[in-house]
Amino acid sequence: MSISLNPWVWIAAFLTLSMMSFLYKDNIFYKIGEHIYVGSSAAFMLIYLWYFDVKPKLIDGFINNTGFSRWILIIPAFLSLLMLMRFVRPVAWISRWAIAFTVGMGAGLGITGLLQGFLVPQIKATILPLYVSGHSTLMTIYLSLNNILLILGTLSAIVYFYFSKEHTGPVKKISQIGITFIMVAFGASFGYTVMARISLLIGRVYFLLHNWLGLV
Amino acid sequence: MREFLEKAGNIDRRIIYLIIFLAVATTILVKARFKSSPLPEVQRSYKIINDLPSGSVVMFSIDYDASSMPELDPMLRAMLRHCFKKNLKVIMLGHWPLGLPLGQLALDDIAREYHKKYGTDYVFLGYRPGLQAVMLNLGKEIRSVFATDYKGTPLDSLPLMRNVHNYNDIAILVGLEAGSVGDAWVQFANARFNQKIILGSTAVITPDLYPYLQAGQIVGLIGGLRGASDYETLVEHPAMASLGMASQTVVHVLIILLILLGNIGYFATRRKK
Amino acid sequence: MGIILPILIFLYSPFKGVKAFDTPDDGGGSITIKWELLKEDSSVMRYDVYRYESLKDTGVLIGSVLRGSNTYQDIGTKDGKQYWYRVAAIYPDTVLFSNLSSPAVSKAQWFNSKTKASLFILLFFGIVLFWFTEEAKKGKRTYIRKIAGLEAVEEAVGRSTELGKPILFVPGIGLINDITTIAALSILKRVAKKAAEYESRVIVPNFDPIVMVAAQETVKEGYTESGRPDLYNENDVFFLTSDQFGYAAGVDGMMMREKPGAIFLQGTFYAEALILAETGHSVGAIQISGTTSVTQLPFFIAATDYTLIGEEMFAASAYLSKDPLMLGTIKGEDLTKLIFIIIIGIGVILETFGIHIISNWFSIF
Amino acid sequence: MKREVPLFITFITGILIIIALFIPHKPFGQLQTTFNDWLIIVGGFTMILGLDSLLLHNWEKIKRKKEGWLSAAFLIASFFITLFWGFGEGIFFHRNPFDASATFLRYFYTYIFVPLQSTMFSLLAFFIASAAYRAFRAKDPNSTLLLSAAALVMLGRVPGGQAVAPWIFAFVLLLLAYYFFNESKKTSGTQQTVYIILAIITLILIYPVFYILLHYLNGIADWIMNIPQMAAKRGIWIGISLGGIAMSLRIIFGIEKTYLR
Repeated sequence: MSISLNPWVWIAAFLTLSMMSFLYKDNIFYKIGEHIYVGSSAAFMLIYLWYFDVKPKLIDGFINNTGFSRWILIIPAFLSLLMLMRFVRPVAWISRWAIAFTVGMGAGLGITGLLQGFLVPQIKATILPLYVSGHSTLMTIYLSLNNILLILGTLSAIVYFYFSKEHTGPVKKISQIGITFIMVAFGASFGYTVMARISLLIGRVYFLLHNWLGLV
Repeated sequence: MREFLEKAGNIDRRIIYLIIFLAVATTILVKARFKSSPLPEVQRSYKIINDLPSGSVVMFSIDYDASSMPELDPMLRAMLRHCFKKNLKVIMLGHWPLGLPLGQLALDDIAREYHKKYGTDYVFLGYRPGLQAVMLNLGKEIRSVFATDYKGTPLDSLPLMRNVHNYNDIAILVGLEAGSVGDAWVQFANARFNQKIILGSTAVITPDLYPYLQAGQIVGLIGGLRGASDYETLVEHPAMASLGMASQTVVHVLIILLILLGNIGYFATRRKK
Repeated sequence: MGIILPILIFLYSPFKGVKAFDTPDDGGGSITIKWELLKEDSSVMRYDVYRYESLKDTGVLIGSVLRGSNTYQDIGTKDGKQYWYRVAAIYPDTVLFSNLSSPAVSKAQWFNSKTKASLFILLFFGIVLFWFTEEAKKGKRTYIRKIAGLEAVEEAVGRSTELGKPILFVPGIGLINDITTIAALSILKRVAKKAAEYESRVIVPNFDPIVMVAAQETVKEGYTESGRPDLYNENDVFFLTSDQFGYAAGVDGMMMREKPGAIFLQGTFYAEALILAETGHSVGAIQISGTTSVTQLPFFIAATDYTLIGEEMFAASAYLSKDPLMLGTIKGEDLTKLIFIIIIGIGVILETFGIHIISNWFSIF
Repeated sequence: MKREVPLFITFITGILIIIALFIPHKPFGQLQTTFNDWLIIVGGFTMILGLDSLLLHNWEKIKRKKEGWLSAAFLIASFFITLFWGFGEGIFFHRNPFDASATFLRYFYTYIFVPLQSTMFSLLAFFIASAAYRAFRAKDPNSTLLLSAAALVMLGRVPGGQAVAPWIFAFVLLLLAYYFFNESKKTSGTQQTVYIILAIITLILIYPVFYILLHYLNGIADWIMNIPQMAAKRGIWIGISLGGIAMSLRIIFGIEKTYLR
């Protein structure tokens, strides 16, 4: 292989190196790359939102639906209009109505999502037997110990988040166990993520050495 | 000695960046590789494609985008290489519109490498919205969803497509998956039309796909960068994934050594205080 | 396909036990079909499900499932109408038909029984919160333990001012309907208030336009409450881009050029969390982070000076405002936690003795 | 009006969403999807507010020739080029810019957007290394556990990790023994004895640790992820759920209204 003759590959390589140069220090190349990125990505998101969200849901929805499901689309259109009222100083406050709708959605979904998606399943998953019999005595001890650790870790971590009581005496002891579990968890998930992050760098370096310079 | 130890706890971050960059770049440049025997499910996938009679049609589905590229792009390239080497015909489509150009790039690259001709040896169909409809219609007549290829050429003007109508004419379907499209392929193409499927997937979703392999609903599974590197080994063309696996190990060990160095420095300075 | 042939085959068929019933806990328009798996399920390719609108009907293929599954949901039924079903096991070379199910009628339910645990928790929690806010109104004071990350807000703002540097507040990439973002805004208000007292500048780059609007109002309010509305500059609270890494690139550039003395990373963050936190550290700023994105917490813990972990962020608005009503809700949360610990404890003991009442009760399936 | 109506809208929307969870019957059952569609539509339009801010902010810089005006010009130029390229493809060539044949997707997205995005994403590889180096110090028992867990999981994930890990951990134990031994020389009496015993124990531990890691490293890494890691995460999640529900209730009932001021 030899060096690429495709001008687009050269542009991509220039942008890649510009963004990486940031690691050394802020410089003119990073500034160029950064501003191209911010500007073009803002436009890209606008185009994307139009073609994948607004057009199919509002415009196509209005054209293709009939009756109730057609006319109900007036409400989101109206809310969108309210949002844009922010440009009209005297009535800018009316945009809060639309904001209020989104916040209400968020709060409602916050409750339903957290209840049904996290709280209830997590509690159920923690209600485990303390004794599990395995193929051998050693296995029984291992499995039972795992369950005990899971329960202890979960409950002590909950105690760590106890706010309205001073952490002294037994509460302090338990919350310290909680902190220990939390620290192990953070270390483990940090270590677990490293591989995925290195993969990304490998991808970029390979692009530079292979697609652009043709060295490998 | 003392001075060195103190410095060990206080390395400039730029030196760390340089070390990491050099580690990745040199392992790729010197083509360092660690021997490991390919996973059985990857070997099986390889064998199935390898045993196809020449001229059979393999369909690739690009169901990922740029963020899963480091894992799935090398997989795609290794498999395309295998297909072209064995003189198989390739049709490419996809269900993630933003990922398709990446698939097409790989297809064009590898086809050029093997001097394959567009229309006779490979065809790029592109994307059509409506995942279910596309999959089900491929069971009857591909022309009902893809009347033309991505450039607008009618399918019948492409020699390769003249005899391709539905799943019966496709020997193997290869789905490269970063999300849930793979489940739909199994659900529709395999269950409804008994299509043979090989799935390649990111490390994150691979565990979810194992049950399909065990139940025989897919015939092969290639998971993550490891799977890709195994496939590269099998086609005897080590590329990004094989080199990547070596870099992974080197960088992981380097980070551990850096942590160790940092702690040695930390204890050395702490004792002085 | 006529009905005679299937019936003939059925007489000799081992494929029985097909039942059809209204899908429970739904909004109507759906019937569930269930059958007993065939013994030789592993050699079946798939099961096809046929629907009959009357006994004389020839049946319509409505869908199929993979082998190993024994249920199918027909989601195209009309409520109040009778339907019959038959399942066909498809083998590579033959087809095996089941019995015809007894008629089923779909209807909508008024309560989703899968949510009973949620409903109970919500009602209980609501009553507890109500109780404690009422107590608070009567003037009962609530103790709240120190949260290091929030105590440090003042220190960070003060130190930044001493150095003559601006303060950077990054509200993350959550939208306004993300409650974590709203929690972040209440921290922003505190920061703005302190900054106004010290006559410092607060810069807020945004990912979501509505969050930007809310942040503008929040900062203005903070400055006004400190009596310095004149210091507020709307241009300091602005929008960057809604692309995750474009935003990270922009904020990184800002950190390098403005060299803030204090950086707040508060809100919902994904992979960009560490990019921001490491860059912030490299410019020597004091950093206070906080998020409910559990996967990003390890990186904040590693790279920033103080971190608000999960729930601590939600407690922040009560903690900072010292509003008795809000503090009351914190107390309610704690009581509920205690109850949960007790329920889990009892559940664990029962479970050990093979009694599954409590764990079954928390089933959502 | 300016305050009450929004609070009322928030209240009604929130309550309806909650009701929709419990009542599948019409008209409540579909509310969540309907509202979600509306939210997406409104969200699309609000982008205009953001762009107004972004463009004005940078236009000001150019007009006043403020520091960084040239970068601001780059930003505005690339914004409009992208915008015209994307929408232009739709308007003048009547094809979706996200079509496989569209130049927008084939050139702008593939050679400009993807390199920028994935390079920015790949910087994480550097930052994760520098953060680990700086922050993982064995200052106290908890931070020692944190860094050991990280090291074990990291090595347990890569091929060859199982072969390297025993040597690294043996080396650490050796260093530790040396450290204890060195400390013992500076002290006397019982303290000295304790240090010497510690040094001996550490030395003895080298063999079993070496053996266990050589054979079971992958299993240990999985165990850390599945048991202690999972336990702590559950605890954190239960806390977040409760805090989040309380926060949402405060918003719905108008106790928390920072966002409206």
